[in-house]
This record gives sequence, structure tokens and C-alpha cells, in this order.
Amino acid sequence: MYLFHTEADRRAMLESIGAASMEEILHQQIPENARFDRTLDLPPAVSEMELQREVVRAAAENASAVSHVCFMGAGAYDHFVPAAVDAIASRGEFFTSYTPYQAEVSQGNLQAMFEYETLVTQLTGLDVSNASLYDGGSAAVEAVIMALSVGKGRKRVVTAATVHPEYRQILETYLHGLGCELVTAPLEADGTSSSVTELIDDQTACVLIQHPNFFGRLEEVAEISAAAHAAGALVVQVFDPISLGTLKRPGDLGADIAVAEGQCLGNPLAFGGPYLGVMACRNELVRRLPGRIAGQTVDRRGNRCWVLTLQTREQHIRREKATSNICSNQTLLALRATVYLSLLGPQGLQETAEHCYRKTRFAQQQIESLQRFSLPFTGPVFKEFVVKDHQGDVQGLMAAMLEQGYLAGIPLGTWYPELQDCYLMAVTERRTRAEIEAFGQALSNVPSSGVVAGA
Amino acid sequence: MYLFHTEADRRAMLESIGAASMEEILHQQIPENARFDRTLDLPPAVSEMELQREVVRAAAENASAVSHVCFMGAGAYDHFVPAAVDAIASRGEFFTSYTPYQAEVSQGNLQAMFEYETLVTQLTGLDVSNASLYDGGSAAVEAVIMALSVGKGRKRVVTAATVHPEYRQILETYLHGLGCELVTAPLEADGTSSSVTELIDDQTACVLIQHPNFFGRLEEVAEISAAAHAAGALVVQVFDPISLGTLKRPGDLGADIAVAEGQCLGNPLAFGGPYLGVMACRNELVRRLPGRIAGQTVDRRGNRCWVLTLQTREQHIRREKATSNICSNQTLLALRATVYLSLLGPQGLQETAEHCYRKTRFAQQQIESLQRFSLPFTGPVFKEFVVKDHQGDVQGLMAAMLEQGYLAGIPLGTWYPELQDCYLMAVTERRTRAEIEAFGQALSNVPSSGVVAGA
Amino acid sequence: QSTQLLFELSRSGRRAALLPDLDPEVAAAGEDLPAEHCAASPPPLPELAEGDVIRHFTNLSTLNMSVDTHFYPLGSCTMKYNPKRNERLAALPGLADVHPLQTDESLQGMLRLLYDLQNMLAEISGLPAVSLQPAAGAHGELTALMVAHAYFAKRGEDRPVVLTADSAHGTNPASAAMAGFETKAVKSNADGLVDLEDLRSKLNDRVAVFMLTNPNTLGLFDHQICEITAAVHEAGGLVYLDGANMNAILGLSRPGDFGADMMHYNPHKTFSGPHGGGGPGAGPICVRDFLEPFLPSPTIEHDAEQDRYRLQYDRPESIGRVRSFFGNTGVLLRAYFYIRSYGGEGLRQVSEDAVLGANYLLSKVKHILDVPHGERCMHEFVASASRLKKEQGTSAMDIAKRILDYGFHAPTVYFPLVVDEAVMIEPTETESKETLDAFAEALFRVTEEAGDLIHEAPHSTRISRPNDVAAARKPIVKWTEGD
Amino acid sequence: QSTQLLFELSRSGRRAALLPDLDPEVAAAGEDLPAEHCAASPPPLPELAEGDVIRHFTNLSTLNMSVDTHFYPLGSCTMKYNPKRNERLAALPGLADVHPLQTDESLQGMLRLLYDLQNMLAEISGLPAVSLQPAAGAHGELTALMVAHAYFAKRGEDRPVVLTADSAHGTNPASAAMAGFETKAVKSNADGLVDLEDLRSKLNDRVAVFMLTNPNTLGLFDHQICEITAAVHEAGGLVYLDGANMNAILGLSRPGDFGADMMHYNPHKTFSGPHGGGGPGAGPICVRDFLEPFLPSPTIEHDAEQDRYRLQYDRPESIGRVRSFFGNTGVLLRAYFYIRSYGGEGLRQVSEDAVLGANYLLSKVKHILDVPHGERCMHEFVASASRLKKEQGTSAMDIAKRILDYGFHAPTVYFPLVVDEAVMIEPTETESKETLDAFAEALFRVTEEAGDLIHEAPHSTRISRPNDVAAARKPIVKWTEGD
Repeated sequence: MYLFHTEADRRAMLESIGAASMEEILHQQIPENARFDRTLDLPPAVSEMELQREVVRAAAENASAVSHVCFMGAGAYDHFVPAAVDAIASRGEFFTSYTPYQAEVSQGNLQAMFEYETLVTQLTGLDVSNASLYDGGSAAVEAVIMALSVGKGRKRVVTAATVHPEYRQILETYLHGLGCELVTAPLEADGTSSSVTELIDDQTACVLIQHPNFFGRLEEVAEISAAAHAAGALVVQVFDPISLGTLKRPGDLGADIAVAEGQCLGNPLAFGGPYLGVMACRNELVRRLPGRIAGQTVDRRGNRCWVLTLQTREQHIRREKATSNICSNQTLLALRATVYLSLLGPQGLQETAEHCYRKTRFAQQQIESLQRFSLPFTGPVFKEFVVKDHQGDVQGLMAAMLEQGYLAGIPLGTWYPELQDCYLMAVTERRTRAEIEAFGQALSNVPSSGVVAGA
Repeated sequence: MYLFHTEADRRAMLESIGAASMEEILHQQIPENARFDRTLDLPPAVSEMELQREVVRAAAENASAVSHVCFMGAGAYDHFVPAAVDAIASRGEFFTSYTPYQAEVSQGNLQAMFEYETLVTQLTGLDVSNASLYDGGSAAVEAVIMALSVGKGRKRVVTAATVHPEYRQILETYLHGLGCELVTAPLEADGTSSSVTELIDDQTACVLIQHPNFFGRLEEVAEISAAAHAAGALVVQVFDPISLGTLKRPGDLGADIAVAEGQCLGNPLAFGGPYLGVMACRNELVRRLPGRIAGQTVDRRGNRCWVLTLQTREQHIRREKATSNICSNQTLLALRATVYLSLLGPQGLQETAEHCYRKTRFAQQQIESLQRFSLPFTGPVFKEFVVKDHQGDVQGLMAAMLEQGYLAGIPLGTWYPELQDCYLMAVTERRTRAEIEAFGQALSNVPSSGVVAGA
Repeated sequence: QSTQLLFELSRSGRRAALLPDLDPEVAAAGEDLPAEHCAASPPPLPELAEGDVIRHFTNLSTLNMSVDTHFYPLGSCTMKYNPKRNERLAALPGLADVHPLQTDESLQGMLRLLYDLQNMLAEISGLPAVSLQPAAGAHGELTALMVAHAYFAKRGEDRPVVLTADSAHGTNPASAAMAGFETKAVKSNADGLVDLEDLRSKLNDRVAVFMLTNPNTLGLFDHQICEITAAVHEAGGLVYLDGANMNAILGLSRPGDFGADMMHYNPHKTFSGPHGGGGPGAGPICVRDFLEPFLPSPTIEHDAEQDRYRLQYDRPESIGRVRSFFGNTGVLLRAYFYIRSYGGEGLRQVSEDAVLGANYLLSKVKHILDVPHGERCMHEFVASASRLKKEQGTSAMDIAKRILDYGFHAPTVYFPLVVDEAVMIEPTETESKETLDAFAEALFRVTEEAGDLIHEAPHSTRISRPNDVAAARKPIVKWTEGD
Repeated sequence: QSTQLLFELSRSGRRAALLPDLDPEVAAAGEDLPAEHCAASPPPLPELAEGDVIRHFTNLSTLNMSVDTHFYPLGSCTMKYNPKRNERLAALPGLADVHPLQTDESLQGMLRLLYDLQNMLAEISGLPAVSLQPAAGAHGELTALMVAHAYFAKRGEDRPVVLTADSAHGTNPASAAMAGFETKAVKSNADGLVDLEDLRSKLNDRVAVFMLTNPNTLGLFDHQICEITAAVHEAGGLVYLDGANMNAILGLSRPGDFGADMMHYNPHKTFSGPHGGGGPGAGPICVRDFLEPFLPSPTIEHDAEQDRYRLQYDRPESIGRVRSFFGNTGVLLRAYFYIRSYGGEGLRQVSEDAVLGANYLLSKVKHILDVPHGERCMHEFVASASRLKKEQGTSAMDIAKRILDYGFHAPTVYFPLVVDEAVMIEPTETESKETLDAFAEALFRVTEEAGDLIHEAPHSTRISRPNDVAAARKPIVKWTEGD
């Protein structure tokens, strides 16, 4: 334990307080029946040196995208993070500051937030962005709730089986208490949910779709948007920020609200969090946006500056009438995304997208050529795709590949019983031709028992 | 390659210069006979992502104090470096600034230097310190040169076989051109150089000793100092900063100049550098100190501040008459030492020394109990000691231990033919009882062939 | 340079991150994406060189106050020192580069740390069942309320009401609303504590949960706490503890022992995760045994026989999922590191020192400003500038702004709402007596000042008193060419 | 807080770093150290908590200008952007935590990188034999002069004299003196280049080495360079090139090709190692084949057959060792990373852009200050405030101090000595045209100013115009209680 006061400090402070002892103060504050009278049963305090030794050991027990070659995706990706991102985010002035309540001594955070918001609008082709939400999944749900709140009493939410299954699970959890109906378009044979338009009716508040979808396949967002808008519903699109290096932007496809998992923008995999919920929407919806928003203004001397704005939407002012209960945001991760996008620029984003696309296609070709596997969904994909194991031993295959040094993919059976013999894999710009070829080789060496020959 | 100008920038700049092309400028400057007319034959430019992949692979080929349990010392030690040291030293304002020529915008570096100098005087018990030198070895040599420069023409330098052999090698190299005589007291049976006093005569400018010495043994510095001073010679002591948590300080033992390798003070092993030459001396010698010195003064408004001072000693003013040719120093490493010592404080330093001492003794006991080995030198040691392999296969032993995950020690035969069958090992506070016991066990399992049974 | 926006620094064609050329065979793999899906050009992001980016953001950072640079006595936010060791350890590749959907077998070290954290949080709270999933305190509140909803649903009870204290954080009523409850506020009494009579009058079989903060937002430990929780339980309701102020009672008092049924932690406060300019946080919750079945999926289980850890997804009564993947692991790991660094006795000392520091500062501030509630406090206290405003025209906001010029971050002002011109001060246990003395001295000087010196403060910062009203009336929430 | 010294912040009993309790059996191992060797108490170091230490040094850091925060046109220092990737890679455990005395077998990755670096430095210089050992530029000079000494000794030639240019860095004559040589200065001619006649007059069979900097410290490439080196060679001497200005000629001109026999690099300048507040640097040297036997030990060799790298210590004619262990590996690795990031064409572009930037700034500055030597330059140029001083009383020092108020680091002033009131400006290739424009604009404004505004500048910094004379007259070089 590393404390900050000496016994002498404590005595001097007690004296100034006029208390005989710490016990006197505590006794006065906490009634006897609420006092805890033993020592917490926790592991003993350790020094930094011991803690490091232990934690290094625990960390070494985990496979990771550093120790293994990573082909896992499903919303969390092994993209390259330039060192400059870490260099900025590790500055104490950023990571040990708090919500910029005092604008005068928070211009660093506020300006970075404003830049982040602008970048998100540039990225999405939509009008406004907030300063971030928890993660992609809860951002998708917040977007649906936003749409419901402007839906003039409409209670129907339409989504599709090709939206990230975890996002849909969260949506179910949240909608449970709100008395809304959730209908889900099925997975079509081509890996899309093209029938989603058929579910839209005049009670539909919004349509939640993902493009590229959970399987990497492209959906017809423009068509879906047209149908939704015709029915008076809003469109929420889950997108992959990296894909926008090449694909049309949500705003340009007709989406009213776009949300994304921002992990791919310079944030580490970190076993799922903290991540970054990205959200942008059309201007008309701005006063329904959850979370913090930084806005531009001038100070008393006339200098341009930035402040938290539109706070009357927020819980600390409106309490139960707020647009959302969200208080903290993910500023540090949004900062990382801001630095990341500044480093990439349009050209870097385009090239990254191109790498992902081409390498994914190359990996598809490698795997297609193996007898054991096939690609169940036809048509173009971006960054990820589904592989079918004709021997039906996906778990054994993944375990065997782990032994060979690969994070090979994600079995789909848990979420899609019909895809019990399939797994999802992703290929980012980090993967090399040699790695992909070696991966194909390793896959071809896994016997159906799941044990690698000669291992 | 990451460049900073666009082609448009370049064109605009050329236009403003009034040059038709870059070639025009270069042609004007560099005569034809000095122009290089092909492209440098270097590996092609790589992106950050590729570079990282390659370098990570190269780094993984090396054993290190992270991948292996380190018992190596000999002037470079695996001490624990608190995370706070890295946090400070990685701040761009420290590591991308330069020598504080403009004091007004360098107070951070200057004050840190002044604090470093003060810490070194507190540590050594001497009056003044410079702002750092290259490393322990060259600091020892600079100290000898200082002593020669005030030695009124004395040309004899006395040292001992128990001083770091590499430091003595550097000394030989430097003294070569200066026409001085170097005499070395032999290694005694107890691992000290107690006969060094016998070599001191009235032509001796200085005595260079190390305490604790190269083998971890304690020398009688007070006696040597008395003898040297009686003969009108100065004493230069090489010390281990960590040892001063428990041992008497150089200044208190009579040393006139104390030098040390400061790597142990919060700096990484880094295959030998950059390291930190620590130097302190008595007041009378201050105008002979090599390197930068930060001093206190006031500014025009009367505020206390710090500047580089006593610059008239230095090469940029005195040129060939300077006390040394040294220009750059090791500010960043001195900063690390400053943070490290601030974190440790007197108590932390004392405990670190105690850990080193006790764990070394514990390791001695473990190894003594093995039949194959003995400890050739009797008497107390600090942090390191010599082990004799009765099977005389030190190289094989080290190789076998490397396989077992140990950086086991340093063969002594290269420097001391009489210790051909011996190696030096060090035990820092990082080593645990379990590691030391396992190390003893591993040692006992190495057959004389140097191949571990069952490996 | 730092006052220009990235977009204004942009020059067409500049680049920082470069990618390798695609291998020709890879480049030739398959056909192009269908043209109808492709944008004509990439998004109009700014174009900068790496040095521009670094200099821009490095300089921007220096416009922030932060714990690393300043005393930050922001009440209710627990801005304490963030140990650097935690950052180093959280960045280890075996922790930072782990994919969230890896198999349990490939995650044993990670799962062990998180499982141990579950146990630690249970021990500290006195509530045995833990979910690490919520991403923030407010998210924890919402999750717990959903758990309560599921619990009452299972019991067949219709309890649509959640009671909140009028001094509560705004997240309490907002979370209740999101969970589908009606909310009613319970008044504070003259001592700033729960008005027990008012509470009793509102308790009935329609009340699902009473949400309270204890120690409360005035920094007071409610001495009626056991009566309060008993009353709620008697009415068949559950007690939710907002754990925002746990830094005051570690090892001194446990919510589970004083009758809370559910609570969340703010590990970024209590266990010193850096606040990151507003986040990320995390909001793990602890609940009683009988609520455990309703916790979100997954939880971590330990097979003691085989000494293996696994993620448990098969939770039939669970409310479901509230977040994608596991949770805010990075923040949770820092909490684990923190707790391991202190142990049981250490944590008690942390809270004692937090209370000591607050009382020490209170003993000085009460000679400067009125402190309406309590001669003594827990980890924070709320002063009032009400009198000062009447007598001298100096408002809480003026104090907040002017104290910045003295090199201190401002206290929280205008919260809690139950105190007029509230100035809420939380020193934490990581600030030295000398720093507290210097702050009190500065506060005293501020109260002696008047006029523009106060009303136009701060004077030493790059900007001063931004026009919030204009910002909200005509929102400019992104850069546009020419702005 | 940052203006207090660590020692003033100290309070007895405070602690940051803690050690584990010693295992009782370990604690019981052996007897205590002999009392006569032990101090009565540990050294009187300051006592602080970790938070105090972090806040102190974080705030201290903000009192520095640096490349990460400001344009730093410090002539002759090549303050260019330090890529963050290099820091990340140098910190990899397999590089940063390697013990210097490990066996070759356990070091193959490290040795490969360093061996490749040797080859790269040889190719860039045109000089085939490399020693990575010297710890800094000046150390490289000294090492090379020792090599020259050994070379002439072997040949039985007595050559006790080293010639240096009068515009040379002070390290040149100082290094020569340390290597045991007498030094003589060669004059510059009116164009700021080597006075060839003066050189010829001083060349004889007593001259071992002529040390020169090319491009020189005026930023000029000496067009007589091949004549100069031929003259030295004719007299039986060697040419030493001070590589401080290599940033100007990468891939454009090679010292080995224009007649240098020995040179050092400043990788912290040319290859963008961060300057670290004054160090660490490194000073690898390259020499001709016939000087190779005399290079210090060890060097790195490659056994192509077995593809193994090893350290070669067995060098019978070597001058010996000039530094403990291998060298400033961390700095050398950053140079490797840098060179790999650019490749051959990239390095040439670096130098072209450095020259372009300097000429661009020169084209603006020459309308503001006199630039005595050359309408055009290489990577830097030297203006003179001589006329300004006479006419307006504004000295080079005034310009340096006042420009700080405009948010720029000062140029180098009063160096080289051959220009009166020298203002030496090196923009480097990593500063944008906009930055250079802003700097020129600021410089122009400074020259328009007068009076206290100039003579008492800077005004915006925490301190201004420290009293150097007092500092040197009564040196206070450490803190003492009560100071």
C-alpha cells in the first residue's frame, strides 16, 4: 500500500480538526450498527515489484493478438495502432483529467471532443455527433431508443439477423422494460437480410441494420432506407468505420442515425473494453442525442473556444426526463480515435480499407481451395466472412489452431444454430500474405479430431 | 518514409527561393566531384506496421531479463524500475528538448539537473556533482584525468585488479596518449586488492579503486584514502549507488572523487547503453569537473531559477584548453535517476540495499551447498560474488542455464586467466527466494558436459 | 498552433500513417467491390504529418488541468492520484491485446484476475454476487434496476415505482426511467439526511426500489441507515446503494451489512482508474444471493476441482446482456491492481485518510464559507456561497472560476441541488496537508476579493467565461469550412 | 508546486516505492555486514509520496520548450521530429532488457540489427569500417583521433598536430587535446570556407589530421572539398569529417567519396534520436579500410555460412576500449529504425527537404537580417544581428530571448565564432511551410521592436534573463537547507 500521509501529518490534521482520534470522527459519523468491525478479507497488500511479477505471469497465461496471429473479428479487430496514438493518450493531462465542467481549464479535452465530433460527421456523412458512448452495442441501443422517442408513439422496432447478435441481445434487454415489439428479419441464404423491408409497417419506429453486416456481407442500405422513410420510420445503421475508406457513408445511403464500435480506430482489443460507442445523426435529432456534446462558442474576450453544450438534454439537469442516463463517456478512447484518424487521413483510411478488402479476398481464396471448407455465403464481403467446416468440428478446429499459434475465428453456433458448423473470420491490414498462406496450410493440417498431426 | 512536405509545398518554397528546382540549389552548393550519383544501397523503406513486425521478431530472438531470470551483474543490474520513472521520462517536453541553452524555456531540465546534482551529493557525501557523463567507465576515466590535471605534474596512476576490468581497459586507452604510468595492484586471495596502498608513491597523482569491488567484496577505502592523502595523491572511488543504502558513503570514507554507473538508478539494461556516468567531487575540484553543471541564480525579476554555469570549463568556450571534450550529457537518464531516487527516498534505498545483501547471501548459501561449486573468496560481499566451478566448464554451464531460462552469470576467464573456472553472479532485490532456490536446483542439474539432463 | 483545429492545419497531400504496398498476388485476389457500394472518394478527413499531429495534441493537453498536474478537489468525483503502475500493467500484451471472444482455455490468466476481482468486490461490499459487465456507474444503476425488475416480475409483484433521494446524482432518476420505472423523490431533512417520515409515507407495495447514496452527496453518513433499509425491506422493496462515495467507507462499513441489496462501484473513482477526460469508467454491481440469477450474462465461474475458470453464458433467468463483450476490462483490471496494492488494512487506511483529509479541510473552510450540514463529514463536504453572494456578490461560480487562477481546479458547484450556491469539496486521501493548506489559503483570499477580479475570473487561462448560452442557442457542434 | 525543489517538498516519513518484506529465511541468511562498513543511516534523500513526485516532474516538464511542443530552430543541433514508433520499438523487452554481457547466442536478434546498422552507416558515409561504440559525437572524434594516432604509430610517423577549422565546433580542438595532439586552427576565407592557402601553409609531416565539418557550421558545402582532402592526403595526413551536419547530404554526397578518411555520426541529430534535454546521444564512427584494425573492441561480425553474428573482441591492433559494454544501444537502435523507415531514396529526400526548408527560410530571413555568407545554403544558415545591434541596439541575444515570446525556441546565437552576432538557424525537414512562414513573420516583428520589450524579453515565461554572471561567480550547484 502506498499512502500519502505520515503519522505526523495525521496527528497534525486531527489536532486542527479538534478530534482526539480518527476513531472519534468515524464513531460520530457511522452508527455502531453500520460499522464493519473486522478487516476486509482480501489478499495482502503487495509492492509494485511483486504485483508486476504476478500480473506479468497472469498475462502470460493468455493467448493474445501479440502471441498469436489473429483472424478474429465480430466487432473487435486487430488493426494496427500507430505509436503516436499511445504517445498522446498516455499524457497525464489527458488521462488524469475529468469531464470538462470548467471549460477554462479543459480546453484540451473540449477541443479534442469537438474535433472528434467533426471527424465522426466527416466519416459518416451525417450532421452531428456526440462525444462518444460506451461501446458499439449500447450505441446501437441508444440509437433505437432515440428513434422511439421521436416515433410519435410507434412501438415497433425492426432489425435483422445479420446485425451483431450481441447488439440485438442488448436491445432485447433494454426494450424489455419499455413495452416495445422487436421483430427480426431472418438470415437469407446469401448471408444478408434482404427481407427486412417486408417487416416495415406504419407502426415501425425504426429499422436497425448493419452494413457491412455481421458476416462481412453488404446490405442494400439505400433501398432499406427508402422503404423505411416511406413508412415514416427512421433508419439506424451499424457501420464499420474502417469500411468507409471505400464504401459509401451511412449519411449518403439514407441512414438517419449511424452507430459504430470505435475500437477499430486506434483502441486496443483489451478483452472487450473499454471501447468506444460512435454515434452520429441528422440535425433534426440533435436534441435527442444521448451523451456529452462539445460545442463552439466565444469567451468574454471574444476568443473562440469550446464548452459542453445542450446540457439540458442530460440527466444531471433533467434527471428522469433526460434523453439518457449516460453520464460518463469514453473521452480517452475518443481521443485515441481522433489521433488515429488524424494520422490516417483520407488516403490512409482508403488504403487500410483496401488492404482489409484484398487480404480478406485472398484469405477466402486460400480457404476455398481446401477440401474441408467452403464459403456458405456468396457475394462480396468486407474484412470478414463465414467459413463452413464440412467435418462440423468447429470447436476442435479452433482449439487445434490455437495450439498452432492462431486465433483462428469465432464459432457461430452459439448465436446461429443453423451455422453450427461455421465460423467467422476477419482479416485486417496487419495480416501479411505469408501469414494468410501459413494459416491456410495450418488449417489443412488439422485432422477432423481437432488434433494437429505431429503436434 | 514519412515526409512532411507535399509536392505543392515544395513547389511553393522553390518559387519563393527563386530556384527552378531542387537540383539547381544542390548543383550550386555541391561541386560535381563531390556529388553522389546513385541511390544509397539500403533496405527499402518500410511502413511503421512492417517495421514493428520485423523488429518485434528480432527482439524475440534475444534472451532478456524479462524472458529469463537474471543473475548477471558486473556493473549492469536488473533492478526494479517503478512505472512512475517511465511515465515521467516519456514526456515529450523532457525527451524531445535539448541542452538548456535558453534557460527561460528550459527550467524543467535545468531544475531537474540541479535536483540530480543535489541527490548525487547527498548520495555520495561529497560537495558537488556534474549533470552526468556517458557511463560509469568513462566517468572513472574522466575522474583520473581530473586528478592528473591537478596533480602538479605527477604522472603515476595506481589502480587495482578489483576495479571493473572494462573500466581499466578504457583507462589504458585514454592514458596511452597522455604519457602516464598505470600500475595495478594484484588480486589477493580474499578477492580484494589490499596491497594497493603499497603502490602509492610521491609521483602518484591518484588511486582508482572500486568499493564494493568488481567481485562484490568490500575494500578498505578509509585506509587507502589515508595512505593516498599522506602521499599527496587523490582517491577516486567507483561505487555502487544502491550499496549506499547501507554502506558508508565515498565522501565519508575519504574519497576525493566518486564515480558510478548510474544504470542501476532507474535505467534499463538496454544492452549496455545509453547509461549514466555519475560523478561527484570535493569543492576544491569543481572548476576541473567535466560536463555540464546546473547552478542556481536569480532572474531579472528576482525569481530563483537555474542556469548552466561554470561554462568557462567547457569546450565550446575554451576549445582545446577545456577540462574535457564532453559536450552532450545523459540528461534523460539523469532525470530517470532523479525520479527513481525521489521515489525510493532514504528508506527505500536502505531496503533495496538490504534486499540485495540478504538475497545475495542466501544465494551464496544455496550454491555453496552444491558439490560442484565453491566460493573462492571469503568475507562479506554486496550484491555480487564469484562462484568457482570445480568441473571447469563455465561456458557450458552458462549455455545450459540459458536453456533453462537463466541469465546465470558472467565467466571471468576473459579478464582474469586465474579465474578461468569462475563466474560472477549478482542478486538484486527483484530475485525471490523461490527463484534463487530454483536456480540452485537448476545448477545442480547441469552435468559437466553442459547439457541439462532430460532437456 | 494548438488553438487551431486539426482541420485548419490540414494541407492536401500531407500524410502520417503509411501502409505497405499490397503484394501483387493479394492485390489481384478477386474482383473489385461493386461500384454501387463504393464512395467516389474517401471521407474528407484532415491531412497532416505525424509531427503536426503530435505537436497539436501535445499542446492541446497542456490546456487541461489534471490530477497529474493540479489539486482537483471536484466533489463527488474522487479525483485521486492514479498510480502509474496500473497503466503499465494494463498495457501488457497478454491483457491489452486479448480478443473478447477468445476461448476460455486461452484466457485463464485474464479470467483468474477478473474472478478474483469479483470476490474482492463482494467482500468489500458485503454483497456476494457480482457482475463486472456494466460500462459505467449509471449503467450499473440501470442494470441493477433491470435485475430488480426481473426479480419482482418473477415474484409476480407489480412495483412500478423507484424512489430516489432529492440529493441524489441525476443518473439515479434517469436510470430508473430508462429501466421503465416511475420515479419519486424522497426529501432530505434539515440535517441533509433522508427524511425518514417522507420516505415512510412513500413506501408501499408499488415501490420496487429505494435508491440512495450513503455517504450521501453532502458527504454525510446517514445515521438512520439501518432504519431506512429496514423500512424499505418491510415494505417489500429493495435498497439500491449508489456506490459513488465508496471511497469513504472501505473496510469501515459495508453496504450489504447496513441493508443494501444492490449497489454499483465506480472503480474509476474508488479504485483509482484514471478519469480520462470523462471516461472510460466502469460500473460493476454487487447484489444479494437471491438476485444473482438475474444478473447479466456472462459471469465468471471457477471450477475448483480442475482449477479452471470459465465464462458462464447459460443463465436462464438473467436479464440478458447489457453491453457487448465482457465489460470495461481495462478499467476493471486497474481496480484489481489497486486493491491488490492495498489489501484489507490498506483500503481501510485509504478511507480513513480520505475522511481525515476532508475533515481537515472542512475545519479550515468553515471559517471561510458556511458549511450548512455538519461540523464533521466523511470524504467530502458541501459549503455554501449563499451568504457571500448576498453580502459581496460572489457566487459559487465566481469562486470556482477565480480559484483556477490560484493553480487549483475548481470544486464542484451547484450540486447537490439541496444546498444553495453549493461548493462541494472532495480532497481525497492522496493530497498532502501542505496542498490542503494552500488550497484553504487560496479560498480565503478569493472570498476577500471583489469586482472584476472575481466576476471576470479566471485571468490566467487562455480563455475565460465562455458564452454557454450562445453555445446552446445556436449550437456549433462541428467544424465547417469558414467557421 | 513545480518551482519548489524536491527537497523542499520532502516530509519525513513519506514514501513512494515500497519493498516486499524479506522472506524470514532469506533475512536470516548469513551475518550482518561488518559494522565498520555500515553507515549510521541511509543518505539524506528527500522523502515524497508517488503523487508528489509525479506532479512535481509533470509540471516541471511543462517549463521546457521541446520539439513535441514548439518549433526549435536551434542551428547545428538538428532538432527534428522524433518519430514515436522508435520509442515504442526501443522499449521492447527483447531490446530494452538485454544484459550487456550476455552470450552471442542469446543476442542474435540484437546483433543482427546492429550489424545491419554498421553496414547502413558504411553505405551512407562511403567509409567501410564502423565502430558503434562511441557514446557521443565528441567521443567519436576522440576515438577516431586515437585510431589515427595508432595508425601513425604503427607506420612509425611522428605527427603530433591536428588542424581544426576556426569555424569548428569546440569539441574538435578539445578532442584533439584529449587524444594527446597539439591543435592549430585553420582560418576561414571571406566566403566562410576553408582558407586553402592557410591550410596548405600549415600542412606538413607533423600534421596527423585535419578535422573539418562539411557542410560547415555556416551551412555551406565547401566547394573546394576535394582539393582540401587531396592536399591533406598529399601531406600524408588524414581527413576527419565532423558528421554533425550529415542531415544535409544523405544520399547527396558521401564523405568517403570526397576524401574523408574518418568521420562520426550524431545519430541523435541525423537519424532523429530524441535529444533528451542534452543527451543521450551516440557517436558511431566510420573509417577507411586501412584504419579498421585500430577501431575499438568489440565490433560485430557475421558468419555468413552459419548465419550467426558475434562480437569480435580479438583485435590485436585495436586502440582498446573507449566505453564500458557495447555502446549507446538504445540510440543506435533508433537510428536503425529511422533508416529503415526511409530507405535510400527516402534519406535523400530527407536531406533535400532539409536543404529546401533552410533555403526557403533564408529567402525570407535575408530581408530581415544580414546573412553574410551565401545567398543559398545547405541545411542551415547563419544570419548576423551586427547591423541591427549598431543601428537599434538589438543584439543576437535579444532576438533569441524575444522570439521565445512568439512561441518559438531561439536559434543558436554567437556560434559559429566567425560571424559577429551570429544567429544560426536550422529548420530541419520536419517543419511545415506554414511554420517557417510564422517564424519569419515573428522574426521580422522582433526586429521592428525596441527598448525594454526587447532588452527585457522574454516576458511570457516564468523567468526572464537569469543572472549568469552571479551564478558563475558564486556557484550554487546544489540545494542546501535554507538556500
